[in-house]
Amino acid sequence: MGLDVTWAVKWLTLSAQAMAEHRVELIELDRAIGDSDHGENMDRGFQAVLDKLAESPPETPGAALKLTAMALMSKVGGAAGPLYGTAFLRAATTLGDAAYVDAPALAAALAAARDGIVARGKAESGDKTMVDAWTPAADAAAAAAADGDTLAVLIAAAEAAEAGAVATDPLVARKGRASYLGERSAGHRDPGAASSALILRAAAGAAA
Amino acid sequence: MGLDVTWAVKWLTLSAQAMAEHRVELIELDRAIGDSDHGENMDRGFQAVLDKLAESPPETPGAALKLTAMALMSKVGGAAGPLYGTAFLRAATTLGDAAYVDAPALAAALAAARDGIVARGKAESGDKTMVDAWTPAADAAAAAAADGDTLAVLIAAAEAAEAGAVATDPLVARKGRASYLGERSAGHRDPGAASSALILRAAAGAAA
Amino acid sequence: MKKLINDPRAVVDESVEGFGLAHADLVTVSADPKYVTRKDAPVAGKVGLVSGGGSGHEPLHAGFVGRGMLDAAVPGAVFTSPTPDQIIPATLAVNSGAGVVHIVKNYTGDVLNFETAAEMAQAEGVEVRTVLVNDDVAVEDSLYTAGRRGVGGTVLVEKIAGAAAERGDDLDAVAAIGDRVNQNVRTMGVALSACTVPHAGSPSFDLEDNEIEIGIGIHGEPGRHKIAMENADGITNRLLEPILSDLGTASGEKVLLFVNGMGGTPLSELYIVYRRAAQILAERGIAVERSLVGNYITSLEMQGCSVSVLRLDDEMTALWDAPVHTPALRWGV
Amino acid sequence: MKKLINDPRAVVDESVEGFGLAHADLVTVSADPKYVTRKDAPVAGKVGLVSGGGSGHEPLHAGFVGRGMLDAAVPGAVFTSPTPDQIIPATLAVNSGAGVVHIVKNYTGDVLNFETAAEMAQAEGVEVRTVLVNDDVAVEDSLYTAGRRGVGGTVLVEKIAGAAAERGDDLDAVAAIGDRVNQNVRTMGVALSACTVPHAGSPSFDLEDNEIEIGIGIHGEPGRHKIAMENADGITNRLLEPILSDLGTASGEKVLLFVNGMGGTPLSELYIVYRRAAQILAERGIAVERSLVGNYITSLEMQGCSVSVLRLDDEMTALWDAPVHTPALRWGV
Ligand SMILES: Nc1ncnc2c1ncn2[C@@H]1O[C@H](COP(=O)(O)OP(=O)(O)O)[C@@H](O)[C@H]1O
Ligand SMILES: Nc1ncnc2c1ncn2[C@@H]1O[C@H](COP(=O)(O)OP(=O)(O)O)[C@@H](O)[C@H]1O
Ligand SMILES: [Mg+2]
Ligand SMILES: [Mg+2]
Ligand SMILES: [Mg+2]
Ligand SMILES: [Mg+2]
Repeated sequence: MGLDVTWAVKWLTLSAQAMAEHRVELIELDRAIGDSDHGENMDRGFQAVLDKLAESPPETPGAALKLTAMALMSKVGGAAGPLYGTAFLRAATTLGDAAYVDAPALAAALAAARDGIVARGKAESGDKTMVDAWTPAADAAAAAAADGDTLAVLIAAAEAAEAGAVATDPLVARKGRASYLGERSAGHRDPGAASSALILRAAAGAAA
Repeated sequence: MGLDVTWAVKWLTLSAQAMAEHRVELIELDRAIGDSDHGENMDRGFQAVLDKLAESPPETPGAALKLTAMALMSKVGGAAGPLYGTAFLRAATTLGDAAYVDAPALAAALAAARDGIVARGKAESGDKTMVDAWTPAADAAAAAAADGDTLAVLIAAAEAAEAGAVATDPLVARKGRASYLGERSAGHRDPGAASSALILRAAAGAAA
Repeated sequence: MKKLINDPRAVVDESVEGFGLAHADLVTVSADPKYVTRKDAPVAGKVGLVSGGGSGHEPLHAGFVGRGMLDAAVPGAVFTSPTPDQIIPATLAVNSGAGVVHIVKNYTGDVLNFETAAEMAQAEGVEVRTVLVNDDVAVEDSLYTAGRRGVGGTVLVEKIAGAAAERGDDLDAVAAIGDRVNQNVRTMGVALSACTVPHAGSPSFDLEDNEIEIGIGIHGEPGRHKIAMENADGITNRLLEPILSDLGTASGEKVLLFVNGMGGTPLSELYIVYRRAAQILAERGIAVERSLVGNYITSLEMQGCSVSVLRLDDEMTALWDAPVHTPALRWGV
Repeated sequence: MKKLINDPRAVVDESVEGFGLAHADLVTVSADPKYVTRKDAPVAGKVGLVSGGGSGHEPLHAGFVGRGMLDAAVPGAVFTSPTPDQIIPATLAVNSGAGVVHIVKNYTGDVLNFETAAEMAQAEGVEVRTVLVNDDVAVEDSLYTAGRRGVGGTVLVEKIAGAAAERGDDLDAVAAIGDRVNQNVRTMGVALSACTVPHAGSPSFDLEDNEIEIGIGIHGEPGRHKIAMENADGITNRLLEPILSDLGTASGEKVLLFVNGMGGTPLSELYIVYRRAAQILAERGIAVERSLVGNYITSLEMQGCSVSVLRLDDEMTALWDAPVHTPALRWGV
C-alpha cells in the first residue's frame, strides 16, 4: 500500500493554498534579491494546477504530478516555471502509473525531482537556489525511507527543506537573478528555496 | 529738476536684487496657481538688465527704461516678459530723452506703463493679475504728483502696489494661467502683482 | 529632486545641444538665440512652419522639425514661452518668400511673444499667419479665462499643416488647414503625479497618495479638479466624455485617436487607456481610422496621459498619412 | 501605487489588447496563448524572428514586430519570462519553412523557457536557432553568476538581425549576424528611482532621496552598487567607462550610440546624457555613425537610463539603415 491519488490531490491543493497565503511573503523575498514576482508566479501556477485537477481529475499520483508539471510549465514562467515543471515531470515519471506510492518510491521521486532541477538549472548546492531546499530534502527522504513510513519520509523531507531554505540566508547567490547582486545577496532568503519548503510541507500535511 | 539717470540705474539695480532675493518666493506663488517659473523668469530677466546696464550705460532715465524693456522682452519669456517689456517701453516713451524726471512725469510714466500692460494683456482690475498692482499704483502716483515730490509719488505708488498685490489674495483669476484654476485660484497671491510691488518699492528705495 | 541634469539652469541648453548632436542629419541648432531649423531650410517655394513654447514637453516641438512637419522650433526655458528675439530669427531663417505660419499654443505668454515676433517679422517683410491651438476641453468657461489651452492637438496640427506646406499649399491654405485641425480636435488630460521644474526643485503641485488631477495642463498647472484615484477605465471614461460631447461627434464619423503620455507613464498603461477609449468610440459607432500612442507632448516626468480625438475628413487623413521625417515622428520615408 | 490600470492581474492582457487595436494594420494578437505576430506572417521564404520576455519593457518586444524586424513577440507576465506554451505556437506561426531564430535575453527564466520551446518546436519540424543577448557590463564576474544580462543591445540585435532576415539571409546567417551584434555591443544602466510591479504594489527596491543605483537591470533588480546622486555628466562618465573598456573600442572606429530611457525619465534628460556620451566618444576619436535616443527597452516607470555602444561595420550599418516598419521603430517605409 502507501499514498494514493487522494493524497496527491490533497498535496497539490494544500500547495496551492500555501502559495496563495504566502504570495506576498514570496514577493517580498524576491523583491529583496530579485524582481518581485516569485509569489505571483507560484500563486498563478498553482491556481492553474487546481483548475486542471478539477477539469480532468487524475487517476494516479503519477498522473497528478504530470498534470502539475504541465500546468506549472505553462503558467508560471520565469526561472521557477521550467524548474518546478521539470521537477514534477521527473517525479511523475519515477512514479509511473502505480496506484500507490510507498516510502522508497517517494524518496526516489523526490531524488528525481531534485535531479531534474539540477539538470535544468545547473546550480550546485550552496548557490542559493531552490536546490538548497531540494537536496537536503531528497537526502533526508532517502534516509527516512528505510523505515517504510511514508509520512515519516515526507516530514523528514519538509523539515530538511525548511532548514535548507533558512540556511540560504547567509549565502551569496551564484545562479539566477540574485547572482547579479553579488555580495549584496547575502542576508536574504532565496525565494525559490522558500517556496520549495512550503510545497514539501504541504506534501507532509496531506499525508498526516 | 527731479530724478536723473543715477536714480533710474539704482532703481533697476535694486529691482534686480529684489528679484534675486525673492526668486524662490515668487516661484512658490506661481507654483500654487501657475507653473512655478515666475521668480526664475524675473530673476533671469533682471540679470540681463544688469548686464545691459554695464555694457552700455544709459544717459537718461528714458534710455535706462528702454534698455530694460528690451532686456526683459528678450530674456523673461512667458506672459510676464512681453507685459513688463511693454510697460517699461511705454514708460520710456513717455519720459523721452529728458535728463530729469519730475513728479508729474513720473506719474505719467507709471500710468503709461499700466496702460501698456492693459493694452497687451487685456486684463481688467480684479482679474487677479499684475494690473491689480499697477492700477492702484498709477492712481496713487497721480494723486501724489500734485505736491511735486518725486519720492512721495514713488512711495505712494509702492504702497498702493503692495496693497494691491495683497488684495489679489481672495480674487478668482480671470486672466493668465491662474484662470484655469477657476475658484481654486482664490486664496493665493498673484505672482505678477507681487513682483510688480517689489519693482515699485525698488523705485522708491532708489529715490530715498 | 533626482534628475539626469547638470546645472538646472543649463538644462535647455545642454538638452538641445545633445538633440542637435543626435539628429545632425535632420536639424541645425542655433545656440544663441536658441532655435532649431530643418537642415535644408529654407525650402524654396515652401511655406515655413514655426512652432515653439516652453521646454519640458519633449519631443514637442524640436522633435517635430523636419520634412513634412515643422521648419523651425523655438524652445523657451522650461515651461516658459520663448521670446521674440528667438522667434524672429527662426521665422526669418525658414522664410523662402512664401511666408511663415506660426503655430501657437493658447497661453498668454506664448500668444504675446509670438504676436510681438510676428509683428516684427512682418516689418522685415515676411508674411506671417498664426494658427492658435486651443483644444483643451478641461477649461470650461472661456469667457472668464484666458481661453482653452493648447495641448495634445498641437501635435496633430503640426503634422497635418506640415504636410500641407510640404505638398505646396500657399500661406493662407496652410493656415486654414491648421485652423481646421484645431477646430476638429479636443483633448483632456489627467495627472497621477506632479512634475518638478528643475529650477524650482519641488513638485509643481500637491497630490495625495490616492488623488489624481483631472484636466491637468501640460505645465504642471492644476486642472479641473482633484478626485480620488480610479481605475484606468474609469479615468478614460472621464476624459472621453467631455471630449466627445464638446466635439459633438456623431455615429458614422471617422476620427484619429491619440493617447499621449505625460512623460512618466509606461507605454503599457497608455495602451490600457487606448483600449478603453477605442471601446467607447466603438460603442458610439465612431470609426477610429488612425491612431497615435506614445509620449509626444509631455510634462517633464509627470505621470498621466491625455486623450485627443480628431474628427477626420479625407483631406486630413491624406495629410496625416503623408511622409514625415523628423526625430520623433517618421513614416513614408 | 498609482497606475493607469484596472485589475493588476489583467495589465498584460489589456495592454496587449489595446496595442493590437492601435496597430491592427501591422500586427495580429493572439490572446490565449498570448503572442503577437506580424500581420503578414509567415512571410514566404523568410527566416522567422521571434523574441519575447517578461512584460514591462514596452515597446520591447511587441513594439518591434513588423517588416524588417520581428515576426513575433511573446510577452510574459510583468518581469516574468513567457512560457513554452506561448513560445511554441508563436514559433510555428512565423515559420515559413526557412526556420526560426529565437532572440533571447540572458536570464535564467528566459533561457529555460525558450530552450524548452525550441526543443519542442524542433520536434514539430521547425529548425530553430537561438541568439542569446548578454550585453550588460554591469555584471562583472560571469563565472559565478548566471552570466551577463541581456539589456539595451537587444533592440539593436532585433533590428539588425531583422533586416538580415528581411533581405533573405538564411537561418544560420541571420543567427550569425545576431550573434555578431551581440558580441559588439555593451550596455550599462542607472536607476534614479525604482519601479513598482503592479501585482507587487511596492517599489522593486529601495533608494534614498540622494542615492542612485549604478548598473541597474531592466527588471528592477538591483545593480552593481548604490552611490550618492551625481550630475548627468558624472553619471554618464560612469556608464561609458566600463562599456568602452570592455568593448575595447579604438580610435578611428565607428559606433552606434544608443541612449535608452527606463520609462520615467524625460526625453530632454536623455539628450543631456547623449551629449556627454558623444563628447566622451569624440575625445577618444570614436565616430558616432548612428544614434538612437528614446524609450525603447524600459522598466515600467523607472527613472534612469542605459547607454549602449555598438561597434559598427559596414554591413551592420547597412542593415541598421534598412527599412523597418513596426509600431515603435519605423523608417524607410
Ligand atoms: N539556475 C537555477 N537553478 C536552480 N534554481 C534556480 C536557478 N535560477 C533561479 N532559481 C530559482 O528560481 C527562483 C526565482 O524564481 P522566479 O522569481 O519565479 O523567477 P525569475 O528569477 O525569473 O523572476 C530563485 O529564488 C531560485 O530559487
Ligand atoms: N492677461 C494678462 N494681463 C496682465 N497680467 C497678466 C496676464 N496674464 C498673466 N499676467 C501676469 O503674469 C504673471 C505670470 O507670469 P509668468 O509666470 O512669468 O508667466 P507664465 O504665466 O507664462 O508662466 C501672472 O501672475 C500675472 O500677474
Ligand atoms: Mg523573480
Ligand atoms: Mg508662470
Ligand atoms: Mg511659464
Ligand atoms: Mg521574473
